[in-house]
Amino acid sequence: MSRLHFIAMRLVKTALVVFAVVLLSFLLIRLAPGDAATVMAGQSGYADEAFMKSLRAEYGLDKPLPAQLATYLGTVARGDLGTSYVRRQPVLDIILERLPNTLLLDAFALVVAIAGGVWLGAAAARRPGSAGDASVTVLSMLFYAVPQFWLGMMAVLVFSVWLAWLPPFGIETMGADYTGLARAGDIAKHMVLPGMTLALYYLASYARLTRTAMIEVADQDFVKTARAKGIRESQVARRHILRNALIPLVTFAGLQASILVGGSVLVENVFSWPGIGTLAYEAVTARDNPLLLGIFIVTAVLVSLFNLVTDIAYSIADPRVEMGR
Amino acid sequence: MKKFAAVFLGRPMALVGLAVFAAIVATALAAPLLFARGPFTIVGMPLLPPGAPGLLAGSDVLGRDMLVGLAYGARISLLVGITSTLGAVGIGVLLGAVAGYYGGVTDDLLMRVTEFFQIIPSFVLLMVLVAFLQPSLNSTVIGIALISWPQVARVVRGEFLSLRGREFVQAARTLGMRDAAIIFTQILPNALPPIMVVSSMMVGSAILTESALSFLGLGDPNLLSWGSMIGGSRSAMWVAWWTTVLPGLSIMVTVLALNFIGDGLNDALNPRRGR
Amino acid sequence: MLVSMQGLTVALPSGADRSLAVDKVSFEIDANEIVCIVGESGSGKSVTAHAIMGLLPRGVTATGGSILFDGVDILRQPPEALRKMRGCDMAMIFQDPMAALNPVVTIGRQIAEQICAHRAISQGRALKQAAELLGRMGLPAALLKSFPHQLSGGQRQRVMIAMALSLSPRLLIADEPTTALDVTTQAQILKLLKEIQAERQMSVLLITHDFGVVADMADRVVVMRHGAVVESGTTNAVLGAPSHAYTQALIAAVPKGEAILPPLPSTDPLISVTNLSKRFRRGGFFSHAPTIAAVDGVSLTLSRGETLGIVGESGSGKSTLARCVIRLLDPEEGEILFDGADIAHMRSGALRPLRRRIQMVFQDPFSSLNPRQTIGDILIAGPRAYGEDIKDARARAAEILRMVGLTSESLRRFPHEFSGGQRQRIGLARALMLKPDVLIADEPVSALDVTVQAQVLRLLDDVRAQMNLAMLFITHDMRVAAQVCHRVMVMRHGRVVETGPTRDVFAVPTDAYTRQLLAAIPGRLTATQ
Amino acid sequence: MALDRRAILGAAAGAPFFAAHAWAARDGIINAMMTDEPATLCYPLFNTRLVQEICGNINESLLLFDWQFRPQPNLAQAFEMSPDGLTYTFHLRSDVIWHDGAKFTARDVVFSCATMLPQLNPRSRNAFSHVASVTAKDAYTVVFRLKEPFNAFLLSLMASSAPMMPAHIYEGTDFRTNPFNIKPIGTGPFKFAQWKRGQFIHLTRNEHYWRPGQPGMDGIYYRVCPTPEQRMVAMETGAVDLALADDIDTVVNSRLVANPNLVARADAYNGTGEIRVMELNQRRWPFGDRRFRAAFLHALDREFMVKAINFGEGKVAHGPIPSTAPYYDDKVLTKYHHDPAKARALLDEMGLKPKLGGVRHRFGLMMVPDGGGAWTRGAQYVKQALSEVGLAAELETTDWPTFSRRSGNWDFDCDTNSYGEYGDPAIGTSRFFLTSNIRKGVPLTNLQGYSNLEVDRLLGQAAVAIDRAEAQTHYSRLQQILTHDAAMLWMYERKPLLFHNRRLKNVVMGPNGPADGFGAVTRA
Repeated sequence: MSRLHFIAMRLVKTALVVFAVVLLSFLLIRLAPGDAATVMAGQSGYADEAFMKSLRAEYGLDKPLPAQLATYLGTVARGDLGTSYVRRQPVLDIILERLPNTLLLDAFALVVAIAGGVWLGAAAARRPGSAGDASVTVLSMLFYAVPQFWLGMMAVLVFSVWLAWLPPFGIETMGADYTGLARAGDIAKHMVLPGMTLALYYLASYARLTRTAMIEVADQDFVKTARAKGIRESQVARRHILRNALIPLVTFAGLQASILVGGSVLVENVFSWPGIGTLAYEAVTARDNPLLLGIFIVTAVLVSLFNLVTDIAYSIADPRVEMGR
Repeated sequence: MKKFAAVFLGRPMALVGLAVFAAIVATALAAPLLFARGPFTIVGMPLLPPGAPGLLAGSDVLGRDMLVGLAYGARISLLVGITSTLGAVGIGVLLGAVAGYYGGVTDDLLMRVTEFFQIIPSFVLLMVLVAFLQPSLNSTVIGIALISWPQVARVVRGEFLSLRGREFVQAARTLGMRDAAIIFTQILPNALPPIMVVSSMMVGSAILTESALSFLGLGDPNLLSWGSMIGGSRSAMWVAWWTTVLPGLSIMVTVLALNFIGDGLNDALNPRRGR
Repeated sequence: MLVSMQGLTVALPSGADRSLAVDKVSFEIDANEIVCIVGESGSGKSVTAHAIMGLLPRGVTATGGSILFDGVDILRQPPEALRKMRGCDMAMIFQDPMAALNPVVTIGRQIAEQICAHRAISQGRALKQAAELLGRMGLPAALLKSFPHQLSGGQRQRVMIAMALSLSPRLLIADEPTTALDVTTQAQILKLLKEIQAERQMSVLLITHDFGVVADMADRVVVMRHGAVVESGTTNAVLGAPSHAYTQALIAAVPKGEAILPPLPSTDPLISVTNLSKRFRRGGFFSHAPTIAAVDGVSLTLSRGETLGIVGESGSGKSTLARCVIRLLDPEEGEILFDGADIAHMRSGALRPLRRRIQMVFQDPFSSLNPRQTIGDILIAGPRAYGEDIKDARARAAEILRMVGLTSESLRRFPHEFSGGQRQRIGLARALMLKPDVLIADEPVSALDVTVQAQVLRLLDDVRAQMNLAMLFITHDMRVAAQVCHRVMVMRHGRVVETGPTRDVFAVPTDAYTRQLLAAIPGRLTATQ
Repeated sequence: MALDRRAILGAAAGAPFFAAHAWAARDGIINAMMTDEPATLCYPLFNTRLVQEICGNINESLLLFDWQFRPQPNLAQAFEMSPDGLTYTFHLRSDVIWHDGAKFTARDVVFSCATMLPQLNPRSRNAFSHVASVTAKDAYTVVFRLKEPFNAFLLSLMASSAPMMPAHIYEGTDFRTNPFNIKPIGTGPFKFAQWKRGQFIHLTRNEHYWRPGQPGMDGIYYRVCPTPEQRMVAMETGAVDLALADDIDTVVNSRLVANPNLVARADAYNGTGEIRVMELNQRRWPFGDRRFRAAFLHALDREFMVKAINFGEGKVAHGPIPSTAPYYDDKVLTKYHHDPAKARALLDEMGLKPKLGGVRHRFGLMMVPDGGGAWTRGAQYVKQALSEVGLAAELETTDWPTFSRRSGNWDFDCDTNSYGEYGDPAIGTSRFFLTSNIRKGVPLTNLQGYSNLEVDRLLGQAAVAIDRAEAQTHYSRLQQILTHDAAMLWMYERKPLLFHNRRLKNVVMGPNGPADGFGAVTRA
């Protein structure tokens, strides 16, 4: 099956998943108690029936459910995710405005997690049962057991409150209006705490996975063959053991994407990082259905595309997969 | 079975985990005996530091005894962790078994559904579920169970797929055993080890998820759990560190203990390494 | 003397079933000769070979003795010096070609890697040398770019040999190189090894459990048991006149490959199968990959008291045919008449009463018994499924256990407490619990050691005679078939190529493929001389 | 003490109340914060506290009010009231121009008070429902003719209820979607400059502002700062000069009060006169029974709530009218002090004996969603205090839409809430006790279903009483009945702290605080 055919198949699958996401969240949120009209009524402090009725009409909330779904699907197809009830702005604009911040944070976390995790895992696997190996295992189990949001709060407590080394909140120093390199430096400084908090959780899982994968591969026959061929031990470790251990890592990276988005809701909330994580939380508490639905769709599409990338990477890493299903 | 005990007890970390977990469950159950007053009783001024008179762990933002709060908080966290895992394992085993054993359409269908749950950010879905069902203990448990059963289903399906081909299963069919008997007496007992490992890890992650929900204010308002204690202390943290540090440590220790047990189970029950 | 091993002792990690893997083993390997180490599984033959290469697994250490290679003691060599010798002065090939090559790297680069590790030459020239080596092995140079999973078992073993010979080592160690291969492929690989040894005047240490291979290949032979050398000497001396009792027993247990049982007078068949076909579809639910016919229009008859052997290489469809007869699989076309009723397409309800009269013994002793059940529960599973009284079933179980040579005390024990041979006996007992008319044995002995194999085969034959069973015996080993079957049927690619009384087929094979199979039986030439 | 309104105003008119100080440094920016972004900046349409504080600098009202709630000149430099209290004539300043250069005339006042305000803002609609007609006698004179006397009429012209909107911008357009809603035009000291979504709203100084010497500053930034901790850090690090009500969680008040370069003002919101209350759905048994409500109050230690739960912010409320607002009469109030024994006695008297588990009655307590802040802590304290007298309150977390929907449709047992008195009971308090204001489906009305004919009569008479003394007698009788009847569970008067940078002067100039704008602010 040629690679293009494989990608086409995967894109169809992504579309199916996104459609399922839209359908599920649409049904779920439409059936939820309370709707947009009550949102705005509640917020403006003063409201009466006339005001509420006009709002419902304006946002088409009085039409029957299937009609609402049909109109909604039509608009989504055109890329219009509706307007946010609370912010009175197109949902897509709000999300796209905040998405880069989340992508920046998640990318940083993923890179640190994969690099750190593989390096730690490989080091632990080289001397199984040694002190180094045991400490990596316990350390990774530790980070696996720590609630992410609490880890974030501890980071704020230590590095911002007590040591005051790093800014605890936001993406930039407020009102400083730096530009160019200064601004990049400022953002980087702000990204350290949330980024590391998000990364440590996944670093732990990558370290564990790399360690177990490498120990398992080290027992395989072809590693014995390599040694029988008189290959230097370091080359055996890199070219034979690590090369094969990477395969499960690639699929694991794919699975991590959706968990990463979930994780960033918590970390962004603790650090007031203006990403779609905080947006999702605000949308849920303010019952802003279109915004929440929009975030679902955008994250689902992103994660699906990321999975497509990892699938292709997997097929490159493991020639045994003839780009089959 | 005795070989399993030998290997499991042989692993120091698993033993420590079991001891710590048992201690936590014991304190949670014995809380009414240990402490005269309930977790909500106001005992003094808020935000008194640990070691203040009569307050080993200090007082929280409402002037309640933190130590009593931590003991009663354990109840909710453990209750949610265990019940939601049981729910998830129940659904997961059922669907995984059917898909793994019969294969074909049911298998493909289940794989599509589990893949869907992998794609969608599960925590965001959980937030909506809990908000939709109005935050309460039930909605938390149902929500967590709904987003974690696919993980179990995938493991069970994998086990059933491999065990279905084993010769003792084919022998059972030639001996005339009905499908149900084969599933429950032949395959399921052999699929139990990985299920137990996944379940023990899942109790830990369920506790973490519950604490995250309570932290975001989506937990049950009438109950005191470690997560809600941390959630309530987001501002207080700046003037009273113990209101955040102590509940967080309790969660970490409990989940760590569970992970150690899971690791021990994995080694003891995993034929390859255990033998 | 190229290799001289003196009093080698290798300790096993604590917790293994015995303390020493190899106990004071001594033997020599001269230049330009093939030495064979033969012994059953667990005899320490493989550990000895690995010790020479310095490839002992983690936790297994050489604690005594010495291995002189060209005067240099391998055990005392620093790791770096030993590494330089491996692959250059001495090389090794392994048993399972499927797992011995790195799945994610092309064949060419894996061979070139070894050359570049020892010689300072460019990757390009190394690849050219690799192409020549493959040519010598009868493999096209195009294979350089393909991956291991795209090659057959035989091709991969040839690649391993090419790789081992890339720096013309003086010693080649082959650890059961052909055990995992088909009979015909095995014959070709052994022939290739013999030619190369003669051509390069090199020394070969061949590890095997099959005396036929020893007979065909070895100049000298060493017999090992429980980590110690029992006997050694030239092949003719050891095979012709074995001095040690263990060797004698071993040689006697090897099936000679001559038909023993006379054909039975033909009676009306209990089972008659007419042009049965079974197709499998590769790929998943959506893919429209072509279906392959595992069994294509096969017919056979089987009467009471008779053993019909179905022989063929892996992929010939013999096992699928057996599973169709016992309705573990549902055939697409064909008729299976059993006691007058066609059970080919019968619904499971009607099939149940007939199904209990056909039972099966499986191949892998470690997978055919449920590890979590006691032997008692395993045996009464059949009667319980048909609602018979449990107490009677338990009594009968004890009785049948004695019949297959086990004590009734084992009813309470678990499968992991029994050896491979004992487990096959339990499997047979389980099949006999339902008092079947037909017994299907699917490769019942191929996973067992030679001595145990002989006992189980004799048991099967006694049971067949005693209970007047009709038996369908599936095997890939012609020698085993000759020992047990009245008639044999040779299958290839899902079709029957020849069928007839065992004696006639072995003496005057009419089909070319049968002749090729018979010729490939190791040790057959010497046996009939 | 019959004060002649005209006399008061006359004296004030001469010497402008806000004396023009010499402002040394004209440069400098005020940095304030926004908890989250308002949907729109159209003052009357989206009347949250945040919009009041931002638009307080942009849109001005006819009158301002001093600490004793006496009217002061603003866009109207003078006004007369007819002896029968039915006609008010306002004389507008002639030198006022809109930010876009158009002249401010009577036409704008008539358009605002007759059309735009009543249509968009429910509180304005309530006030202007007493107005028969609004006519412009000439370009700078406006006459209001009332249907019957309404002594709270002047107070209802406060900025938060009656900001003057530009007729030339809004007349004939759909107020809700008018493009100027997100770039408002006003006459105030600051004008709208830029709104960068998710970041800040920037107001710059109005060069042509009519009040001499104002504004003292060059501009104001309202920066988005979503979480309480982030706002606290912003204040402490000096990145922000101003923290308004509800910006800071009371937990950390002690930290900011102790901060040397910050000033804490507790009187900046006397104008709104907010009271935190708990409402009982009196249609459902036993909430209709006065003794239950009294027992409820007796069970709570409201001093502890203020001191411990609110960390000292606020004062126990004993009646419907805040102690700082006019017409408050302490001596007539029936006060309910913390007395659990009396609470149990009252419940026994009602027949609510403790059943299994010591529980006398079980009911739901719907909480205002505030993400675990002061509201939630208050409710948790109440639940605990009530449990000690055998009342089991089940806390219910909600989000804003659910809270509005359920409270509007009376689908609750008990809820936490708060209302602003806005200087006059007729504006802020009456709506919660008038039988006529029991309207299903509408939040912030007489949700409890409290109906007392004498109270209705008193509220009606007080509103139309011309003479303050006459209104006082009615309101005193009102407070006596309502407190005796425990008509509502008044918790405490909120005195939210306003923190600002010590170097900023004249931040709080009156009871309305920030809602009157920061025209007078200067940086020392």
